[in-house]
Amino acid sequence: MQISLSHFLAVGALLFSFGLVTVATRRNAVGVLMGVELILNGANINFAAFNHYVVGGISGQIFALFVIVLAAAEAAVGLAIVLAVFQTFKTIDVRAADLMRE
Amino acid sequence: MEHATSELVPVVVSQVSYLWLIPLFPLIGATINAVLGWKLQGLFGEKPGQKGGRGKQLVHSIAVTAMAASFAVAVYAFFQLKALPSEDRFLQQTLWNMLTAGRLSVDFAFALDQLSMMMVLIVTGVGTLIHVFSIGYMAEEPAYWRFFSYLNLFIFAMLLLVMGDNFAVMFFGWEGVGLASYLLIAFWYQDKEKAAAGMKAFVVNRFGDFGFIVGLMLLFWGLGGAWQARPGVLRNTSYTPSAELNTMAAATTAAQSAALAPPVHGVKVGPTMNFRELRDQVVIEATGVKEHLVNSTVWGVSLLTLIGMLLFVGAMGKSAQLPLYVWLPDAMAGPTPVSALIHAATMVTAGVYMVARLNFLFVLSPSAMGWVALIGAVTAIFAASIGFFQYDIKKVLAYSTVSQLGFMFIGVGTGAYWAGVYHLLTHAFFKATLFLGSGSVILGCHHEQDMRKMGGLQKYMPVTRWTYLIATVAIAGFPVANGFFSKDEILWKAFTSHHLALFGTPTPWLGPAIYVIGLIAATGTSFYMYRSYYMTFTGEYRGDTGHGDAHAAVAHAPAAAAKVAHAPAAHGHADAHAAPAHGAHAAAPHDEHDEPDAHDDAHGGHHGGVPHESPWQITVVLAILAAGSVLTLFLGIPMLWSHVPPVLEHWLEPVLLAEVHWPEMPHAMEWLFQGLGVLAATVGFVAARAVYKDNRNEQALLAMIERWKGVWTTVFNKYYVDELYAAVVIAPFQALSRGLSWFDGRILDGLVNLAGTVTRFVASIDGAIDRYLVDGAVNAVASITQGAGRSLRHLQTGRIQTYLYGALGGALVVVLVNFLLP
Amino acid sequence: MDLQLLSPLVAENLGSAAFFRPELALTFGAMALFLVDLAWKHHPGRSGRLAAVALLVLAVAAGLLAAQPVEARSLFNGMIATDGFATFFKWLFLAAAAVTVMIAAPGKDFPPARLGEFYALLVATVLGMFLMASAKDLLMAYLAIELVSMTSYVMAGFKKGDRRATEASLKYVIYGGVASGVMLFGMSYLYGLLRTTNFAEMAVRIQDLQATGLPAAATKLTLVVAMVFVTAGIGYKVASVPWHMWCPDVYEGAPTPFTAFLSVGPKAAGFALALRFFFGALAGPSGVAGGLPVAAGGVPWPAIVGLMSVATMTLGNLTALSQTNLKRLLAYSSIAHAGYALMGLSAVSDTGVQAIMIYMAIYLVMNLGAFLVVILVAEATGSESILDYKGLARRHPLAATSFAIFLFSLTGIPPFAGFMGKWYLFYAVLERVPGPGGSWYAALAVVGALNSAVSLYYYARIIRAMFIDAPYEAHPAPIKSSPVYTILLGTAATAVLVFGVWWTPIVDWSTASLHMFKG
Amino acid sequence: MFFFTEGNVLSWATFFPLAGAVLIVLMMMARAFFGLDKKLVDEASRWTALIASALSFLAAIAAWRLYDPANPGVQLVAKQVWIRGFNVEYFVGADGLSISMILLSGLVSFIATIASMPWWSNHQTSHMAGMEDDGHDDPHHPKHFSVRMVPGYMAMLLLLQTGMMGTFAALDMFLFYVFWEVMLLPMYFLIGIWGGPRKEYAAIKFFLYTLAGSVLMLLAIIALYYTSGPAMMADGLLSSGHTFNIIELARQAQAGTFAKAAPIMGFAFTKIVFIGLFVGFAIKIPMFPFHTWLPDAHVEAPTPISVILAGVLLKMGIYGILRFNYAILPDATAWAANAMAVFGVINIVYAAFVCLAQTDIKKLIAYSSVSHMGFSLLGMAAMTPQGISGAVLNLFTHGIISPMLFLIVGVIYDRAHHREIAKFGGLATVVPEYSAVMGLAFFASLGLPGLAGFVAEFMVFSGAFPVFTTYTIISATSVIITAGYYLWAIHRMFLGKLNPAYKGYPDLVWRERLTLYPLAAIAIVLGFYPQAILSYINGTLHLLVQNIRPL
Repeated sequence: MQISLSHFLAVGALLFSFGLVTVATRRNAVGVLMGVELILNGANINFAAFNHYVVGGISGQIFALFVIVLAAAEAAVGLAIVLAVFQTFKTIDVRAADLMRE
Repeated sequence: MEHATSELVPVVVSQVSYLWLIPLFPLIGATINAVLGWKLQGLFGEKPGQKGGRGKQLVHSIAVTAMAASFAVAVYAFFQLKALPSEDRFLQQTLWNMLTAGRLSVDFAFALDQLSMMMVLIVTGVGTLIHVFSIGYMAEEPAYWRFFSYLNLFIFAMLLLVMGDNFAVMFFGWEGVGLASYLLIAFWYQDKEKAAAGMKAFVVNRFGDFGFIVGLMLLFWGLGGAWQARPGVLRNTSYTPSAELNTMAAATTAAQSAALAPPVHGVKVGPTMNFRELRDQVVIEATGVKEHLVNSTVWGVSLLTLIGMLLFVGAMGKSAQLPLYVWLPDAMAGPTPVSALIHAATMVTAGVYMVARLNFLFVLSPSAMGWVALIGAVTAIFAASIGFFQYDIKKVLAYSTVSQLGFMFIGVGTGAYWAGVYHLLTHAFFKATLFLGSGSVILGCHHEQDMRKMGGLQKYMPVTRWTYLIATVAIAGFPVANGFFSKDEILWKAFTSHHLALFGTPTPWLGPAIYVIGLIAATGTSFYMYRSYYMTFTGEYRGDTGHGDAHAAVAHAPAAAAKVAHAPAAHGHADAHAAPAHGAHAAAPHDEHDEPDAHDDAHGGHHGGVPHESPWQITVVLAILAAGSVLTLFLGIPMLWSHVPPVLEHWLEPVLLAEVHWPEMPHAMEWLFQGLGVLAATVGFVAARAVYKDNRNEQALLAMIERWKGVWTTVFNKYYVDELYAAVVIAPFQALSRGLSWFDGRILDGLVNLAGTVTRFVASIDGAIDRYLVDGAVNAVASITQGAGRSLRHLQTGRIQTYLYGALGGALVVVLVNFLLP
Repeated sequence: MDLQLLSPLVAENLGSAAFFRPELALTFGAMALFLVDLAWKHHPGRSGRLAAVALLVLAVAAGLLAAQPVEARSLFNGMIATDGFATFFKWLFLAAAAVTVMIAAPGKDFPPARLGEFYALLVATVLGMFLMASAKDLLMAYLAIELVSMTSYVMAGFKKGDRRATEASLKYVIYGGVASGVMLFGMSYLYGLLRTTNFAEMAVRIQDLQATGLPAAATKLTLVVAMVFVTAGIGYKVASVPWHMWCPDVYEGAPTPFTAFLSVGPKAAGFALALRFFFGALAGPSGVAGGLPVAAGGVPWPAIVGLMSVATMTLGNLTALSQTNLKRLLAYSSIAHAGYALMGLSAVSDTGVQAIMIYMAIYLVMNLGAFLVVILVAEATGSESILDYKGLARRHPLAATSFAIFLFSLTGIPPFAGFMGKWYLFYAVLERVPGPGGSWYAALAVVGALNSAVSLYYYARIIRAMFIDAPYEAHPAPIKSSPVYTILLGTAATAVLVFGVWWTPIVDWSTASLHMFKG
Repeated sequence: MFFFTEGNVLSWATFFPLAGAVLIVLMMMARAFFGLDKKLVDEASRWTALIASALSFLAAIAAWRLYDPANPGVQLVAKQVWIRGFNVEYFVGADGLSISMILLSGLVSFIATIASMPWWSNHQTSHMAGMEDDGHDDPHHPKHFSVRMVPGYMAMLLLLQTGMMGTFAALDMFLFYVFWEVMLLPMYFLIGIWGGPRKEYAAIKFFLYTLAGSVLMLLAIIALYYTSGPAMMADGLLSSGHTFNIIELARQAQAGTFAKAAPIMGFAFTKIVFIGLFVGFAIKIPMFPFHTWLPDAHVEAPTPISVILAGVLLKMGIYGILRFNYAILPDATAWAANAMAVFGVINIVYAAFVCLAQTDIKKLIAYSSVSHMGFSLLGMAAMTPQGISGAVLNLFTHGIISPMLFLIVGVIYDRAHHREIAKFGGLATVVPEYSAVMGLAFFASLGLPGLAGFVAEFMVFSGAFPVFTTYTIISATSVIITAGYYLWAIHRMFLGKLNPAYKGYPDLVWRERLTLYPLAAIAIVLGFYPQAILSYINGTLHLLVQNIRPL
């Protein structure tokens, strides 16, 4: 079976969807952040695949590289915040953070 | 049905510069007394209620001087007018341009022709006399200054009415007299009933004014613009402003406005408010205006008929014709001089004056004339019948006035303009005499108005008695005083007129029918006037003791009347006319400066004594007016007697130029009808004498009343017209106003508030959606997603995830919308 | 070093640095702030000194910005552009940052110990916003957004141990992460479909696509989804419906000076980027599709933006009606204002661009002013509830008066500057009425107008509380405020009044800055 | 006249009050910084307000005298470029329409300022009104508005005056709108802070209602702007593309610029714009069914503010319609004329009936204003010379009479602290002078000839009759109803036996005389000589309606 663009795109889309579902359903803040990572990586796969099959050159790859770097940074910030949440709420259940309502 | 001559020419105008003085003097008097009167009255340290003090002298001197000055100028004007050739008697003075907008240009201007001259003389002459009368009559009144100020104000307004050169100035006076009348009727405003009578007078008159205004507008429109080009159909629904309304008619100054109206045969043609201009363009046939007016129709009705009838609605209000007469009897709440001056001699004749002034218009519409005459006739007999059974002497006179006004309208309605106007003049004299006589009686009887408690006054008040009798003879129509001549002329003309119409088609029987009605009314007039004379002046005085029987006679009369009978005489004030008001009245202090103690002291001497003759100011005036009631007969000696036209007819002829076509009648027939007139008066007189003279047939009367109880009650209660008005007009008005007010406050404003509430409600829903609905949806979604791996026990998600659902859902919606949009 | 010897790409980069000086200044400034923060660790006048340094950094950046040549050019191989448009926004960012620096120093929200850190992050955020305003490539746009976002996450949670602040930052980071992830995903599709990440080239490719006729519905779907995903990333920055939900919570939880900054800075940056993206990449040939206004590649995005605008302002205003917390109320109000500004985007015209620029400038002044009063009152009473504003007119007349001025200005009533901002927006929309899709624009304008009226209701509630209602306590103590606040407040209020009747400077400035580098 | 010239007089009239307001604000600041005595600042701000208002009135009189009635065009022009980038000019001037309103505005403002003072009173009335400034604020016996937060009140009052004067003087659409909105704010505060028990509700209702109208108006103004062509600006350069110049817009309208504009939502451009403007103005008139803010605003507002509201602010609706709709959208005006007339009739008759059922005298008068403004609608819809001149004259006369009415209500409210008609009775006995003035005002309002109200009514009727016969006849019934409700109110309040609760009530004091008698004198003079005003307004209005061609 020839692996084509479509397969990569499907994987990317799946990752994206899993990421969304994770973000939306996990109660654990760390899990939620991992969902975000999934989303980003879904996009990364798309970039790489498009670069390879459609565009040529390295622009997509470079884009993906930047995203990876930023994802790391974001994870760091995110985890720091989760830490703060834990210190404050003594839990990392995102449900706990519902102090402010309409 | 034609004008007297077809070669009429425009009126020649003599400009004079003093006409404004005539109304000015009363205005000055009114202003001085209004502003300073109170101070003047107390100037010599006098108490307000004190009788005839020097302060009061000052007040009435100002008022009477103003009147006398005005009268003097009027007399001067009369002589100047008389010196002119009879066709050119027209004095005019323009003071300033009041308003100009397009073709509507109104000057504040006065004019005197023969008709208005006559009116001015009556108003100032009779007015002066009544001012003098008031000095005696109102002597005890604390608010003396206010009375004279109002009285002068009335004269000012009345003079505007009769001297106005155009409809606008006339209408100023028209409403001004209404105001003065309101103020004077409600003069003793602390009595709510009297105040209400004033209000009633004003509001009922406003009904008339409504008709008057609409009629005026119709006339203005009918003359309007390029009328040749326009069919006589009003546009009223679709908007099509036409060129002549918009462009040509855009004038800013009086000169520009005048330039818009092209002179045709030397006459200004076009819409005008000016009587003279109106008269010129209508009567001079070459202008074509008359033709246009006659041929115009509005809503399928002849334009002129509509104009005539609407203007007559105005006259109905002011001159108390059916169905708008209801205010006049109530107006007797005012002091008696007011009743005499305003509600008998002058103001109420304004409608007659107006119709006479517009004779050239009315004559063009037989239907309008027919209605005027018919309503006049019906009013005459209707009011006369009510007058039969009234016990309040002023009420009798009030209904008599309504009835006599009806006669005047028969005159001006049938086209006998001069006769109508003549009756106006004669009525001014005899009715003023009667009213002032009744005032004198009331004063003499210590403010008693119920005739059942009078009687035998001929002993105590000889001057009053004789003048009253003379006036009664005059009004009854015996050919020794003026009333006969005017009334007879009216009835004769009514009988011989065949030109009247009701619904556009000639109705020859109408004239004779009116004649019959008028004759019966005349009989009735004679009856109730003699009745009042006999009840008042003959027999024994019943003021203190003799009223028990009479009271028994009317045991079934309204309770209020009975109450009056039980509570005789102990009232603080002058005219306590309205029976139900009596009780309240007794306790009410009458003016803001009133000090009850001083007041009672001042009256102490009067109460409970025998009747007495009135002071000289009153008797002299009565004598003069009574003399006038006789002497003015010479103005109207019929041609039949003297073979020359009556003086007044001759004098008025250039003004009342609209002559109808009277058929030639044999002299014998005229004599016969004069005889019938005298017979009618005699019948009334004999009947009244038989029943009421010396109160001698009381038992027979009572029996008769008992027998015709239903009819009697109906008539005694004035046919329940007031109650009818309350039910048919006032109640629906009030209900409607309450309903609309409710609608405004609850529905309309409610809608506004509802909009606000809904907005806030949506806002809260909006919050609730975020709080519950999205949460709920999320919970549902979560339960499905989580159901796969996790237990259903942990349904709740965190808030942040709610937001994400919202965001993603929103994005989905946006995507979908992309495709939904074409 | 001779530039000729290097590869052209490197040479271009090095040459570009000459036009990148303000950004460089901010970069080094941020680092310097970290350093001085450490150096003055225990200095008693720490706050003032740090603020001075931060202001100095901003001033240097401003000076360099002013010194920058005016002509537009593309830098770093088409990654960013310097042009009048970007410069205009950069000035706004610097102003917003400067005000934030000044109001943060005396406040209680930032303990002196952590102030340096805050300033450093703030300067870094400004850098990110600079890049957002200049980005002309998807990559740069993404990087810039992330830079702004990540520093913002930290600053939102700056109050350690404060439950609300922590909650705010958690929500912010999750929401922001997802939003940027979604945007990135959309970008990847755009990249695949159009084979470029450069805005200008994307526009050309879309036109090519259109010229050849869009091959399949799938292409259009891809384009639409990609466009919407990118819009989500931008929409989250400007807080437009349906990506607004983080906004009230974060505004409420974050330290108020930062909230003030957040409500104007990143929002303006978001609009700058939105304009770059939609105008640079998506503004296809003018046309009308089925009665709808202009669309690129078959995507009726002006209409979509218009609908977003309607939804945003309506929801913002309606929800604001029921708020009692002033910060939250202002958050919803700022959502509504994003809605108004979106009208300008929807108009797809130079007038619309200019209207947004002007609006952002004015909105910056009045909204910062409004937050200033909130800070002032919160400092004194410790509360942000509307109840504590009762009788403010007697307790601090200047604050009450200037708050009234800001609120009226936010409503858009002359003679306050907000009116003229709205005027330009409405004008931009109504200008399109005679053209294709005019009815849509007319309806949009009417909705916008009615929303203005509705917004008055909740603004007036505050005014009523301040002027008409009696204070809670029988003898309310007058509120004392730091002179910094007083001066800033007076300046902002004066500016709102002056710009309300004399806005030629702003208009001229925006007209001169209207040029957007598209090459 | 004095130092006023044709070029500056309108600007002076507009900005004198603003200068006064700024001065008062400076005083307030000075008080805050230097701790000046409260009473001193209060008195100083009162004097400032009085003088500023008087100067503005003087300037308005000067403008009136400088205006040449023979020339129906725009005079007393001052023109400066304001915002070049948007072609906005500071362009003020007066034609016949505005000069009358400027005069009225100056007069009524000045009267209202006098009425805002606690001076020229006597001890008894001051005490009854709660005007004595003893430093205490007893919630059970609230102080008179004239001694509460005085500088703020005076500053707001002056600001309002600037707004009004500017609205009438502005000939630049944008400037007009700015002044129009400037009036809103002080009005909101004046009702909201110094008003009666339900002041918050009334103030916000007024504000929201009028703002809703004015945003629609704003849209219409913008639409007119972008459709317009270029015009020469004051600096001698051609405007870039469009113009706000009202005169120029009217000229372009004659050239067909707007008639040719592309339709909006399938409707003709001119019609849509007409409706937008009209609704904005109709709310101000106030026209049925947009009138419900008025009774509330009037009832809660302090007396001088009611005076201004009724005397000047209500006139702006009609003024705006004439200035914009008539001059710039003649075709749509012709199209809408019938509807305007219908609404006019509804206003007249409906409000008159509602008056009949009122129990609060101030509410009665407020509704009577609604009724009277209907005459203007009817008259101007007819577009005949009499109709339109009558409509504008009605603005002026109502601007004289309704302030009197509200002042009169204020007098009794200051003494009795309620306005329930039924609770009074027989007042004529105890306050004769007051009763006399009241009678004059009531009769003037019900259209008694010889007083100002009649002439306008009469002209409107005669002008509208040929065009809208049925409507005119229906509206003429109002002469009956009007008389009914006024006389009935007099009857219940003033006649009959004195209610003992009011024994010893003081009659008018000099402050009240100062405000009432000038108005009464004008009402009488205008009743007999309306041409004094008509000669100014006729020419302009007739030019205006000439432009309106039937569809």
